[in-house]
Amino acid sequence: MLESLFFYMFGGLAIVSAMGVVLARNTMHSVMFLIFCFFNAAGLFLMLDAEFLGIILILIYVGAVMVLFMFVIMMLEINTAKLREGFLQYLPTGAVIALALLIEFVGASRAGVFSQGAKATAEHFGREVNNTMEIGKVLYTKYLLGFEIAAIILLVALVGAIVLTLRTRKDAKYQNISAQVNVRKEDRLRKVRM
Amino acid sequence: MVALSDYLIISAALFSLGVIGLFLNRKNVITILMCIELMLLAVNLNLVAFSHFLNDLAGQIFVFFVLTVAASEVAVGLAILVAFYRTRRSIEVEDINTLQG
Amino acid sequence: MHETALTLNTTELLAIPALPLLAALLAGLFGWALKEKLTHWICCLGVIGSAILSIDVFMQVQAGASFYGNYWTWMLSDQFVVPVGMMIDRLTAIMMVTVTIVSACVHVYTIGYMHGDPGYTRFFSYISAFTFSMLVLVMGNNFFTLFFGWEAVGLFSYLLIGFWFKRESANFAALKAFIVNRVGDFGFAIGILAVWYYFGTVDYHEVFRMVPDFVTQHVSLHFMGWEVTAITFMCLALFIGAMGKSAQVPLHVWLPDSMEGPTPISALIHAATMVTAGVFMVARLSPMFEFSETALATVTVVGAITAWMCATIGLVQNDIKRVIAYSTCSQLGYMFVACGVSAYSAGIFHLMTHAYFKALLFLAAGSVIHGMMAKQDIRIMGQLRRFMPVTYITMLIGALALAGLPPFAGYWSKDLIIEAAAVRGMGWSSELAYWCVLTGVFMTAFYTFRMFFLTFHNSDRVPAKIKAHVHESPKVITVPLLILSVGAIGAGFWGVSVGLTEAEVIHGYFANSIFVLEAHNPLLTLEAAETNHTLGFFTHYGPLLLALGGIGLAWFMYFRETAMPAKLAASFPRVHDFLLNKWYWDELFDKLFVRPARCLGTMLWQKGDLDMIDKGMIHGGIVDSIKSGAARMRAMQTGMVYHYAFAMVIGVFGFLTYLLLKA
Amino acid sequence: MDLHNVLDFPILSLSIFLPSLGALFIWLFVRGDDAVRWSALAVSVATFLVTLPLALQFDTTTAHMQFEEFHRWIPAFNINYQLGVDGISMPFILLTSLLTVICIISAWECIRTRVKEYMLAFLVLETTLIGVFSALDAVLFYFFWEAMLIPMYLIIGVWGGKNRVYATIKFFLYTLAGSVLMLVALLAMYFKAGHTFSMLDFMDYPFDFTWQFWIWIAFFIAFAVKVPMWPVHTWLPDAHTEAPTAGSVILAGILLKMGAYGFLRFSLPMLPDASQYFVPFVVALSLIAIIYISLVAMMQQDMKRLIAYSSIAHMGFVTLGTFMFTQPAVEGAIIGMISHGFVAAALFLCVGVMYDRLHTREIADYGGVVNVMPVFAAVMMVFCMANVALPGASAFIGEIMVLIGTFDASSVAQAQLGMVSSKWIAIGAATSVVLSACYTLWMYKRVIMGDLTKDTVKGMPDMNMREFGYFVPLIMLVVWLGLYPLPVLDVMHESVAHLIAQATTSKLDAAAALAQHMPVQQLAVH
Amino acid sequence: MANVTFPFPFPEHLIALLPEMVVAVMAMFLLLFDLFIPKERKVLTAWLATATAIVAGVASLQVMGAGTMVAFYGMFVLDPFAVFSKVLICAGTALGIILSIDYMKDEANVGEYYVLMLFAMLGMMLMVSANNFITMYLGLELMALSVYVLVGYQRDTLRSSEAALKYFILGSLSSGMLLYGVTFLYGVSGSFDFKLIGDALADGGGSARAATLLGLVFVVAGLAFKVSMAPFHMWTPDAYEGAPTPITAFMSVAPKVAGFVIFIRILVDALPAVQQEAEMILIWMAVLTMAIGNLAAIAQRNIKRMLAYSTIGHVGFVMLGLIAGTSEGYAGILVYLSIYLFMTMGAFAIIILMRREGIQGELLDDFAGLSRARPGYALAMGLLLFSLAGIPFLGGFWAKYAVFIAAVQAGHVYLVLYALLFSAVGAFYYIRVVKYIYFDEARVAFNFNDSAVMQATVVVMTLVIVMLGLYPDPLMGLCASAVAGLI
Repeated sequence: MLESLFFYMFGGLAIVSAMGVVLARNTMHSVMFLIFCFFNAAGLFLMLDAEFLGIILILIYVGAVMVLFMFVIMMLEINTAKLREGFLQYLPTGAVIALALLIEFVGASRAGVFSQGAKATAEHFGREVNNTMEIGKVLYTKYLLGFEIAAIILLVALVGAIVLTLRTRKDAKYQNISAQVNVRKEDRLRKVRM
Repeated sequence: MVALSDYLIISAALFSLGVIGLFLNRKNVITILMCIELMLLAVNLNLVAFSHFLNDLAGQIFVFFVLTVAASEVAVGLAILVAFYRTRRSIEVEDINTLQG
Repeated sequence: MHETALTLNTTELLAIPALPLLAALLAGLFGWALKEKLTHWICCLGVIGSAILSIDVFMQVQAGASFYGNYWTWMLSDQFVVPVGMMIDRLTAIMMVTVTIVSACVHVYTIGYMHGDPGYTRFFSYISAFTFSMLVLVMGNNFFTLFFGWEAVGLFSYLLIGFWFKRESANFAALKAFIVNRVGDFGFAIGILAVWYYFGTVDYHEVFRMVPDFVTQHVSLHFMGWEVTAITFMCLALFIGAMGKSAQVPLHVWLPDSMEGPTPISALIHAATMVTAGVFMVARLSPMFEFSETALATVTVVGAITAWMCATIGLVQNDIKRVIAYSTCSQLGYMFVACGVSAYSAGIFHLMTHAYFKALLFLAAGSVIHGMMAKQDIRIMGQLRRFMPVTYITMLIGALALAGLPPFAGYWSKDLIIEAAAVRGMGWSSELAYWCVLTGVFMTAFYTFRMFFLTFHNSDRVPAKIKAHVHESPKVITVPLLILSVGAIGAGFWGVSVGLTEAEVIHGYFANSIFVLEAHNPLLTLEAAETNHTLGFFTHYGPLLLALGGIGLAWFMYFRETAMPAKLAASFPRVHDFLLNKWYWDELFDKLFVRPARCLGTMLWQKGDLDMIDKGMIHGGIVDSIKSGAARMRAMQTGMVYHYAFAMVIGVFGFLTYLLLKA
Repeated sequence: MDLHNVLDFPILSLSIFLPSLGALFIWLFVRGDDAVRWSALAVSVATFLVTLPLALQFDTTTAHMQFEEFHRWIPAFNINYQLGVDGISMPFILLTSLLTVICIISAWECIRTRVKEYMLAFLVLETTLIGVFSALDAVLFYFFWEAMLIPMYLIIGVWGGKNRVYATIKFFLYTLAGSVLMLVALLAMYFKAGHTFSMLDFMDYPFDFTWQFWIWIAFFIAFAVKVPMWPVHTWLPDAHTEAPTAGSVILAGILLKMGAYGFLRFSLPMLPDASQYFVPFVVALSLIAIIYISLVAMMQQDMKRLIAYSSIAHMGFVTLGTFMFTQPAVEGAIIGMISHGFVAAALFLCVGVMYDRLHTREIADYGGVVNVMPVFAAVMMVFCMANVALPGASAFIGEIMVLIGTFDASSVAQAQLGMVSSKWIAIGAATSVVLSACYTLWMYKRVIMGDLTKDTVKGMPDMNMREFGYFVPLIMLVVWLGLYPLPVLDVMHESVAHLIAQATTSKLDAAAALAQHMPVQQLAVH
Repeated sequence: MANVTFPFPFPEHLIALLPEMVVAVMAMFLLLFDLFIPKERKVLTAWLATATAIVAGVASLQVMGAGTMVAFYGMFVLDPFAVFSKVLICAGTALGIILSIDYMKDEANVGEYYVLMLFAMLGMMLMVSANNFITMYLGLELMALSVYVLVGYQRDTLRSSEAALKYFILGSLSSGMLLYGVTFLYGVSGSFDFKLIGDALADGGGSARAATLLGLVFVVAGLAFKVSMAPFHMWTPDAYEGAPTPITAFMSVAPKVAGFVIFIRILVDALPAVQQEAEMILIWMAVLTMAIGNLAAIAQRNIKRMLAYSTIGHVGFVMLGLIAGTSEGYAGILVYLSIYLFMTMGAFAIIILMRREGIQGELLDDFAGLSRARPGYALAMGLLLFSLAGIPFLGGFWAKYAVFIAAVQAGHVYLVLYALLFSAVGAFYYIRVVKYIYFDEARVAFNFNDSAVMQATVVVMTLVIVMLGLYPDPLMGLCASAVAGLI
C-alpha cells in the first residue's frame, strides 16, 4: 500500500515535472523541472532496489550535468525564450502522433509477459543483497570491457568539449608577464632627434 | 504491489514527453537537450524496472553505462551548442537553418 | 545450265553489255584524265561495238539460235535463289538491236550536241551506263535481273534528267521522275515477291512452265473482303511497275517533265528505250498476263486512256520537246493497248518502229534547239526549213512516221494495233481501247504537224538575236538523223517482212518468246478476217483517213489560216486551259499525295515525335515527374531540426503501427 | 569443356583487348597530336587485321560457335569469360573493326581539340563493341553492353555540336534505363536455368511461358531502345545530330546493331514462344518505323537528323525480318544491318565532310554543292542511291530478302499474325521503296544540286585524298555486297538455320516435362 | 557461452581485442605526443594515426586465423565477418586521415582531430565485434561522440557547427530510440546478449509480441539512423555538407560499414524470429530510401550534398542485401561496402583538391573544365563517378550486381527492378558531374596544389576500382567467406 502510494507520488510528480520541462517558457525553469524529475526518478529507482543507480542519478545528473546546463544557460543569457507561433500550429498533429505513440507504448508495456508471465513475477532482489557491491562485482569482471569503453567515451567527451570550446580570442588583450619583466630599455625607448 | 507495467507506463509517458518536446519545441536548443535527457531517463527507468522484475543485474549495469554516456553526450552537446552560439549568436531552434535543401 | 541446240557464244553475249559498261566506267572514273576526245571515242566505240555484236546475235537468232544460262548466283538463302543469267530469244534480240542502234546513234549525235558542255565526259559515262542497264534489263533471264536493269535505267534516267544540275526545274524533274518511277517499282517489287512466293523461283522459264498449272489451282488472295486471284495480283503488281517506267496514266506525269534533260537523253531514254521497258516486260511476261483477263483488261484500258489523254494534251503544248514527249506517252499507250489485246507482237513492232522515228524526231528537235540557241518554244520559231534543210527533211520523215502514213514505219505498226483492238472483242475494254486509239490517230497527226508547221513553216517569228545564229547542225548531228531516218522508213517494211504482223504462236516472228492463248489472239482473227475479207472498210482504212484528216487540219490551221488557233483557244478557254495544264494531273498529285505527305511528315515529327513522345512522354511524363520529385524531396529537407525529428518519429510510429496492425 | 577453336589461339580476346591495350599504350607513352593519330590508326588497323582470320578461317559448314574461349571469371556466380562467334556475330566484329579504322581516319583533321582523348575513347569503344558481339556469357555481354556507354557518352558530349549535352545525357539515360531491365532478366534467368549465365545454356533451358513472357519484355525494352524502335527512338536523332561525325558513324554503324543482335542472340533462341507471341507487336512497331519514321525523315531540316531518322526506318526492316522466322528474312535482316553499317556510316561521313567545311548541318544552308565539289557529289550520290536500296547496292539485298521472307513468312509467324496475312505486311514495308527515295533524294537535291547561290558554299573545296580514301573502301564494300553477297550469306546460312530451328521450336513441352520432374520452383517471383 | 568464466587476465581474450587495444593505446599516446610537437609538424601526428589505422587493420587480419572467438563473457566476438569489416573500417579511417592532412593543416588543435578519428574508429571496431547490446551501444556512442566533434571541428564556420548541432540532436534522439527498443527486447528476453535474445525470442516474442515488435522497430530505427535509411536520413545531407570534407568522406564510408555490419549481426543473431517483420519494414524503408536519395540528389548544386544524397541512394541499394536476408545478401553488402569505400574516398579526394584560392570547390560549377586543366584528375573522377553510377568495367557495377542477385534469389524481383530504375535515375546526377568536368569550359582557374599524397590516393583508388571492375572475384570470394559462419 505504502509502496503504491510512493509509486504514484514519484511517478506522478516525475510526469508532471517532465511536462514542466517541455512547457516552461523560461529555460531555467525547465532545468529546475528536470532536476525535480530526476529526484522523483531516483525515488522510483530506490523503490526498484537500485540504490546505487538512484544515488548516482542525483550525484551525476543533478550534481554535474544539470549544473552544466545552468552554466551554459547563464553564459549564453538565454533565460526566456519566445514562444513562436509555430508551436500552436503544429501542436495538434504532434500531440496526436505522440498520444498515439504513447498508446502503443502502453499497449506494448501492458501486454504479455510483463503482467502475469513467469519472468515478470520473479522475486525482488533480497534485502540482504548490497546493490552497490553486486554491481561492482559484475562491472569489473563481466562488464569490464564496457567499463573500459565507457572510460574512453568520457575521455572523448572531454577532448571533444575542449576542442570545440577552447579558443584563444583574437580580440582579447592578454598580458605577457615574462615579456613585461624582461623588457629592455631599447625596446621601449626611441631617441628622436629634434 | 506495483506491477512492472506500471513502471513501464510511467517510463512510456516520460519518453513520449521527451519526444513531443523534441519536435514540438520552438524554443531553444537547450530544451531539446533536456528532452533527450528525459528520453534517456525513461530508458533508464525501463531498464531498472526490467532488471528488478527479471532479477537480473545486467539491466542496472546498462543503466550505469547509459548514465555515463549521457553525461558525455551532454558535455559534447553543450560544447557544440556553445560553438554554434559563437558563430550564429543565437540558439533559437529556427535559426539552425543555413543548411537545407 | 541448260542450253538449246543452237547456242550463242557466251563471250559475245557478255561483251554486249560489258562494252558499254566498260566504256561507262572508264569515262566516269577517268573522264577527267581522258579528256573529251578520248572519252567520246571510247564510249562511241563501246556502244557501236555492242550494236554490231547485237546485230550479229540478232542474225544468229534469226537463224534459230537462242541462249539460256546462268552466270553466277546473286542471292541465296534457303529456298530463295537468285541467279544472274541471260536468256536470248527473238524478243530479246529485237530489243537489243533497237537499243544498241538507237544508242549508238545518240552517242554519235551527242558528240556534236553536247560539245563544250562542262559535263561532257560525265554525260558519256551516263549514257553508256544507261545502255548497259537497258541491255541487262532485256537480256536477263529472271525477274531480278529484270529488276536490276529496271532500277538501273531509272537511276540513269534520274541522273540524266538532272544533268544540268544548275537548273532548279531540271533537279525537280529528276526527283519527280525517280519518285514516280519508284511508285511503279513498289508495285514491281511486290509482283516479284508474289512470283517468288507462288512459284518458288524467279526464273522466267520455270515460272512460265508453272503458270498454266498454277492457274488451274485457282489460288487467290483475300484482303478485307476483296478477293483477287493470285495470277491477277501478280500481273497487276508487275504492271504497276510497267506503268511507272512506261509513263502510263496516272504515273505518266514524270515523262513530260523529263524533257529538262539534254535532248539526246530525251531521244534515247524517254522515247526509244527506257520507257518501252514496260511494254517489253508485259510482252516478256505474256505467259502470265495471258492467264489473267483482268490484268489484260487493265493493261488495255490504261493504255487506251493514256493514248487518248496524252494526245489531247499534246494538241496545245508549245514546247517542241513536250509535244514529242506527250506523243511518246500516247504511243506507249498504243503499245500497251496492243499488249492488252494480246497482240504482243504488234506492240513490240510498234515499240521498234517508234524507237526509230521517235528518236529521230527528238534528235531533229534537238537539232532545232541546238540551232535556236537552246530555245524550245515553237511559238518563236517558224520558217526554219530555210536554215536547216537536213533537219527539216528528217523531221518530216519522223512526223509522217508518227502520224502513221504509209509507207513510213509508224503506219504499219500502229495500223496493226488499231485493227487488233477492233477485232479483239474482249468487252467494253477493247471497245474503249479501239475508240481511244482511233481518235488518237487523228490527234497525233494533228499535233505532230502543228509542231512541224509551226517550226518549219508558218511565219518567221524567230527573234532577231537568235536568227543571226540559226544554222544547220554539224555532221555528227545530221548523220545520225539520216541513219535514223532510214530506220523510220524501213523498219515497218522490215517488220512486215519478217512476220512481226503475224500471229505470234502460229507462224509469227516471236514463236518461242511470246505466248498467246489461241482464244485471245487478235492477229489470228485479223488474218482470218483478211483472208475472208470480212474486215470492214472503216476498220481497214479509217486510221489512215483520220491521220490524213489530222494533217490536213494542221495544215489548215497552221499553214493557211494561222490566226485561227488563237481564236479557237479564246472561244474555248476552259478546254484550252485544261489541256494546256495537262489535265491538272500535277496539281492533283500535289494535293493528293505531296502535300498530305509533307503535312503528315511534319505532323508526325512535330506532334508525334517532339510533342507526344519527347515532350509528352519523356519530358512531360518521366523527366518532369522526376524533376518535380527531386524538387519535392529537396523541399522536404527544410533544414529545421524539428522537422527531421518529426520525420523520424513519424517513421517509427508508422512502422510500429504497421507491424502491430499486421500482427 | 570442349572448345571449338580452329586457331588454338585466343583471337577473340586479342581482338577485344588489342584496342584497349593500344589505348593504354598511347595514353602512357605517346605525345603530340600527330603521333597520337598515327598510333591510333596503327592500333585500329592492327585490330582489323587481327579480326580478319575470323572471316578467313571461319567454318561455314557448322552452326556451332567458333574461335571459342573459356576461362572462369567469377566462379562465385558462375560467371565465365566465355567467347565465341557464329555466322551471326562474326560479320559484326569485322564491321566494327573496319568502321573503327574509318572513324579514326575521318577524325584526322576535324578533331583538333583533345585528340588523344578522342582516339582513346574510340579505341575503348571498339573493345566494348567487339566484346558485345563475341560474348557468350550473359553477364559478360551485359558488361560490354553497358561499358560502351562511357566512351560514347564522352564522344558525343565532348566533341559534339551545340546541343551536345542534352543529346548525350538523353542517349545515356535512355539506353541505361532500357538495359537495366535486361540485367534483371538475366539475374532471374540465372536462377531459373540452374545457376548459369552461359547464353548457350539459356538457349537450351526450357523456360515456361510466363517466364518467357516477362523476360522477353525486359529484353525487348533494352533492345528496342538500342535499335531503336518507335516510340523509344527519340534519343537517336538527337544523339546523331550532335555527335561528331565519327561518333555518328559508329553509332549508326554498330551501336544500333547491338539491339537487333540482341534479338537474334537472346530473344529468338532463348524465348521462342514469347518471341512468337509478340510477333504482331514487333511487326506493328516495325511498320511504324518504316512508314511513320520515313515521313518524319522527309521533313527534317537537318541532314544528320534526316539520316538518323532514315536509320530508324532501315532498322525497322531489320526488326521486321528478325521476327519473321524465315531464313531469307533473318539473313536479310543481318545483311541489312551490315549494309546499313556501311551506308549510314558513309552518309554521316558525307555530312561530316560538308560540316567540316561549312560548320552547319542545316539543309537550307547548302545548295549547289556539286558545282564546287563534284567528286564529293558523286560519292554522296552513290550512298544516297544505296540508301534508297537500289539493286546493286548492299541495302537492296537486305531489303529484298526481308521482303521475300516476310511475304513468305514462316507458319509460326503467320499463325501469330492471324487475320493479317504477312503478304500485306510485306506490301506495307515495301512502301519504303518510295519513301526512302523521297527523303534521301529530296535532301540530295536540296543540298547538292542547284546553282551556286550561297557565297559560303562557293568557298568549299572538294574532298582531299584522305577523305576520298575512306569512301573508296566503303563504296567498294557496298557494291561488292550488293552484287556478290554470297560469301557473307554463306557465313550465315548454318547459324541462321540453327537459329530459326531454335526460334520455331516451342520450349513449352520441355518446360512442362521439367515442371513435372521438379515441382518446386527454384525461385518464386512475388 | 556467456556464462563461461575465465580466470583473469584471460590472455586469449586480450588477443582477440588486440587491434582495439593498439588503437586505444596509440590514440591516447598521440593525444599526449601531440602536445609536444610544434604546429608546423603536426603532420607527424597524422602519419602516426594513419599508421595506427593500418596496423590495426593488419592486426585484425592477424587475429582472424583463430576462427571465431567469443571473449569477455560473450560481450565481444571476433569472427571473419567482424575481421573483414574491421579491415574495411581501418582502411576507411586511414584514407580519411590521409585526406585530412592537407585539408586540415591550417585548423587549430589538429592533433586532437586525428586522435578523435582514431577513437571513432575504435568505436566502430568495437561495434562490429559486439555480441551484446551493451558493447554495441558503447561502441556506437564512442563512434558517434567522436564524429559529432569531428563534424563540428571547423567551429569558426557556421556550417560546421550547425551540422554538428543537427547531427548531435538527431543522433541523440536516435540513440534514445535505440535504447528504448533495447529495453523492451531485454524485458522480453532477459538478456542483452544477441544470441540469447535470439534464443529467447525463438517463438517470435510469445505473448509479449507487441513489446517485441516495439523493440524491433525502435532498434531498427536507431540503426537505420546511423546508416541513413529513410525516413531517418534527414541529418545526412546537412551533416555531410557542413562537415569538413575529409570527415564527410570518412562518415559516408566507415560508419556505414559499422552500421550495416551490426545491423546484420542483430538481424541474424538477435532477431531471426521476427525476420519477416524486419523484412517488411526494411522493404518500405528501402523503397523510400532509394527514391529519396536518388531523386533529391538530382536537385543539388553542391557536390558534397549531392554525394550525401547519393550515399542515401546507395544505402537503399545495400538494403536489398539485408532484405534478401541470405548469406549471399550479406556477402553482397560487404562487396558493396568495400567497393563503395574506394569509390567514395577517391571521389572525395578529388573534391578536397577542388578547394582552391578563393572558392570552396564544392559547387558543381567549380568542376567545369577540369578535364582541360587536369586531365588526370578528370579521368579519375569520371571513372569514379561512372563507377558510382554502376556502369561496368568499373567496380560499382559489381557492387550493385552482388546485392541485386541476392535479392533476386530471395524472390524480390520487383524490388530489384525498382532499384535498377532508380539507379538509372541516379546515373543522371553522376553523369551530370562528368558533364561539368568534360564538356564545360573552366570558369575558375584550377590553381590548386596537389600533394603527392593526394595524387597517390586518387590514383590508387581509381586503379582499385578499375581492377575490381575487371576482376572482382577475389573480393567476392573474400566477402563470401567472411559471412560464411554467420547464419
